[in-house]
Amino acid sequence: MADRRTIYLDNSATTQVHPEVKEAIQPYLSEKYGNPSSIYHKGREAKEAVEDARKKVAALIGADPEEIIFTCSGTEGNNMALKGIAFANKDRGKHIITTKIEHKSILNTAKWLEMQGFEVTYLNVDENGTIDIEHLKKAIRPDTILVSVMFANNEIGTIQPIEKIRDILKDKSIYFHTDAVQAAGKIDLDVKELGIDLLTLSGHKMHATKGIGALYIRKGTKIEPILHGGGQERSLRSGTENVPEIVGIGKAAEIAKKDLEKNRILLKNLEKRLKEDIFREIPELILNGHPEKRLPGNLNISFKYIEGESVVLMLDEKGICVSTGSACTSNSLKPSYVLTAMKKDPVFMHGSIRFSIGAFNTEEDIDAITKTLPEIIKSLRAISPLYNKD
Amino acid sequence: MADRRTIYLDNSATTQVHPEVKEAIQPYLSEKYGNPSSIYHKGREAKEAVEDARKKVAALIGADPEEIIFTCSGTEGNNMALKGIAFANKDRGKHIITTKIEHKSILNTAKWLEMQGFEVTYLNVDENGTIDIEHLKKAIRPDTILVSVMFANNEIGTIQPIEKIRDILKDKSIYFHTDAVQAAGKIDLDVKELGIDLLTLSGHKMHATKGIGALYIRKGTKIEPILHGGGQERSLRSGTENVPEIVGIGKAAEIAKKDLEKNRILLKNLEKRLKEDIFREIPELILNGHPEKRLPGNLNISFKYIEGESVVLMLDEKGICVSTGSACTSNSLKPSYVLTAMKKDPVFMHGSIRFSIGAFNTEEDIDAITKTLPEIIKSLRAISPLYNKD
Amino acid sequence: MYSKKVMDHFKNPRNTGEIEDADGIGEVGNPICGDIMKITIKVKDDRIEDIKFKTFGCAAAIATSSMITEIAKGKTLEEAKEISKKDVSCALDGLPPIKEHCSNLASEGLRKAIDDYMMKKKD
Amino acid sequence: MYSKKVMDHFKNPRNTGEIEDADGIGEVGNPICGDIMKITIKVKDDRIEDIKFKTFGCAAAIATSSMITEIAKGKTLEEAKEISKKDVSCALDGLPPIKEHCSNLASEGLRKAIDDYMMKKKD
Ligand SMILES: Cc1ncc(COP(=O)(O)O)c(C=O)c1O
Ligand SMILES: Cc1ncc(COP(=O)(O)O)c(C=O)c1O
Repeated sequence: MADRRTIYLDNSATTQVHPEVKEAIQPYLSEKYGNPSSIYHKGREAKEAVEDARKKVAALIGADPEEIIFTCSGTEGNNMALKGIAFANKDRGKHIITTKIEHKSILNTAKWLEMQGFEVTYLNVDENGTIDIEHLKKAIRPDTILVSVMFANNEIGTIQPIEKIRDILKDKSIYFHTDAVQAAGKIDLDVKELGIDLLTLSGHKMHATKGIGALYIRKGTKIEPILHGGGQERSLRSGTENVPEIVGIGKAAEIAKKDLEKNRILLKNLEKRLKEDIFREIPELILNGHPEKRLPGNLNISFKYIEGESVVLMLDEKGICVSTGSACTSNSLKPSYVLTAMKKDPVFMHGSIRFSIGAFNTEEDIDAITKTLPEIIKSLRAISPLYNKD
Repeated sequence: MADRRTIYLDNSATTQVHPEVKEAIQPYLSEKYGNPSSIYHKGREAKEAVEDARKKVAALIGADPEEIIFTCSGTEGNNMALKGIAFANKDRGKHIITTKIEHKSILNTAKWLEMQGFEVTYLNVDENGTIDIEHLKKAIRPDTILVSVMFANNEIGTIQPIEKIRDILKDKSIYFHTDAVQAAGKIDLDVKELGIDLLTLSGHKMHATKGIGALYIRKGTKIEPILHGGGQERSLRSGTENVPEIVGIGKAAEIAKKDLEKNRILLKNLEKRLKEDIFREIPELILNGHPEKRLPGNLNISFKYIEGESVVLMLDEKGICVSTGSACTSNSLKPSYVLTAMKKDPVFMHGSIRFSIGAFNTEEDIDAITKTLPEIIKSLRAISPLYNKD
Repeated sequence: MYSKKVMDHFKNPRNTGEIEDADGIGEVGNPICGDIMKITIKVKDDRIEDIKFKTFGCAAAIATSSMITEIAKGKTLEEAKEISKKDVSCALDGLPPIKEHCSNLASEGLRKAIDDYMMKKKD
Repeated sequence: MYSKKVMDHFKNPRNTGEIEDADGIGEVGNPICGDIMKITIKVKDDRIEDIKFKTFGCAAAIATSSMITEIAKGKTLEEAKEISKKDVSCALDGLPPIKEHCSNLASEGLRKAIDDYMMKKKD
């Protein structure tokens, strides 16, 4: 396994750490070990590094540095956005709106809040995975305190109509949160322009490390912490700061901003190549997700009559990494709840594969897939009882 | 500042990353970037690394690997222990017992739980910072679900009578949690022997990185997650695993276990040297904390008639890092709540300095303090209006 | 996650396909669950002379299908009917807990094929 | 955290000590808060001819004490009474928000010393 070249096309699951990020982290793994809360030079040095990173993350999304707090993951950011707003605003209302295709860190948090006495509406999506805007309009109630709609979906890449949501929520005292874990660094986005009150980021989806994230909280937002303690991050998020990884996400944000347009073109081109290759070489496919309004680099395809895990493992034998839907659900037997919400034919839901291209992919990677995949699909279809029936 | 040699004696605030830990982390910042939830080789490789680290952390405290979950900090571990037990067992009772001298991540979580309808008893401590065992006995009620007492205090180093607590709780269906953030890796401890149900660890206090921690949860413990999502860590703690730092804390635990006795002796010796030097060179001191039952390497001394922050900053000018109490409270004006609970004279509480020695300190470090400190104390006393009054 | 044996049977499944003039056919599973299996058998002197499978499903489903055909081949119908899901998963050096149900499918499929043969014989 | 000016006045405090035969004495603060300041002044022709301080407190408390003695020295009593906490913190290029209260102490201490002088003069 060691010397086999890996072709990694699962960048929506996690990404390679950018070499410059790795580099930036190093001093904080050795001589710059101070605790940012300490007042002596070693502490101040760490504090400055954290504040510098905060500026860079803020710049990526058009926020002010004081509006960024660092978390340990996208999951924590999503938990905090929902629970923090819910608990702090429960006097005003106990109704929350989200969608059926959010990441589990939203859905399971919403379910937990339901058990604590909150009410949650889960918005429907159409066959492309776009939320039903009319459903949103109807769902809003006087006691609605929060709308949480993901920026782009992790499985199918569909980008949601954030501007439309902004327009609907305008003049309403309802907070608007978006899980931008997949979108950030790939799509040019500005929280002020888009009327976003809270936005979740995750480092390891944008070439920083696993274990770091950020939550944008617009100034004046009424929110409670979910981690109580020493009062770090302006008392919003306690715990000694993960200085090395904070420095890392700062660097990653800086690079993402600088390379955004370059990477968008690269990803779009590779995606187009991969899509054209696959559709040319392999019959009986379904493209899942929105045909245009999709994350650059994301391609989710159902291979009819076969099951996704088999494809993933066969590709793995050739050193190619892709996934069925999201990494988190890869141990689950149920068909993707995202595709289910899109009312896809259950027979074909099981055969969906997500290719997610990243900034480190090349045309050779795409070609390797084009060379390998048709044979695999053929062999699996050959032993499929469903295929014969056609 | 760059080429000035730093003498770091604030190891209770944070520690240097062990070079072997840094080394162990490196591959996970480059080629080993897989998501442990992914089923292909890159994912399995990451998963194995996480499980290997889990074994090492478990071994440090005598737990089984399945009883360890990884967190992002000691703060998260403490939040989860308290909230997770409280919410999962509220049908049985809503009373929790802790102490007045816990870390803020316990105290502020306990306060939050009080707002959610739980009742909390805060145990008194004596003048050495040892909890009042009689108070504990009296505080236990039929609806008590959890007792949380820190293993060793971060400010004064006093080690609590864990065995006595175990004996009191024996045969009672009350969970016993201990915050061992300061003790782990410094004191030989075995959760099974000590009857501990939950135990909090933090990486950066034991020569791993900031941003990683662990919570031991005894098999069969009824606990709720506080981070909901994709179901990582056996659904107890969601969020993509911080693989590099998990590998790091695993390495650190392994080293800590191997070097425990060696380091204990080193720390005790340096502590003795520092204490003797300071008491010989400087008059009018008070040793805070228990004279014997204290964390090796911790020395908390009140310098009468002067204020701690001045001492810290004066020492900083000479490249020496120490602190007043805990790092978290260094921005607060109030005197230490730990010393307050110990009923120390308020005039002398403000002049307390914590020296905390770590495995990387040497006799030269101690000598540098002995050389520097008396002059500083003298100059500050010279301008103190309190000193003259004597 | 999967044992070497599982991976071997998944990558090189034995006895795949369909017997044209099968004596017994067993179909189990449904597309919503994501596992469908079809077993066809040829019987001679109350023994399974030939056996083939087709499976739509995950690696575990394919491997258990493959394994059960290997175990069953040459066995008497009585013996074959006794092959349990435990036998299959043991022969594969175990399955991940979440995939245990797959071995169910295989033994069920085989039993259905045998029942089908018995039914047809009666007619 | 602290400005260079604060650090300078903290490390090299001006006018420390106590004037033996002071014309006015101002003591403010209390040990529980952790800040105590004593200012002694010598007055000539309604001007502060000499001024000294002693302070128990943090770096900000020491620096503000030092700074106010510098500002006040040579000023008329009327002028000196007008020195505000703002004046002191500005002269130090600002203080961290959490330490703002320290500049309060210094101006209060000076005013008390002046009042003390006035009182004594009346007697
Ligand atoms: C859309 C989305 N939200 C949230 C998360 C969770 O982020 P993390 O892995 O940092 O916990 C993920 C990734 O798994 C994601 O794709
Ligand atoms: C006793 C104790 N508990 C908990 C913590 C919090 O740990 P962390 O800094 O990892 O959040 C600390 C350190 O600040 C501590 O000393």
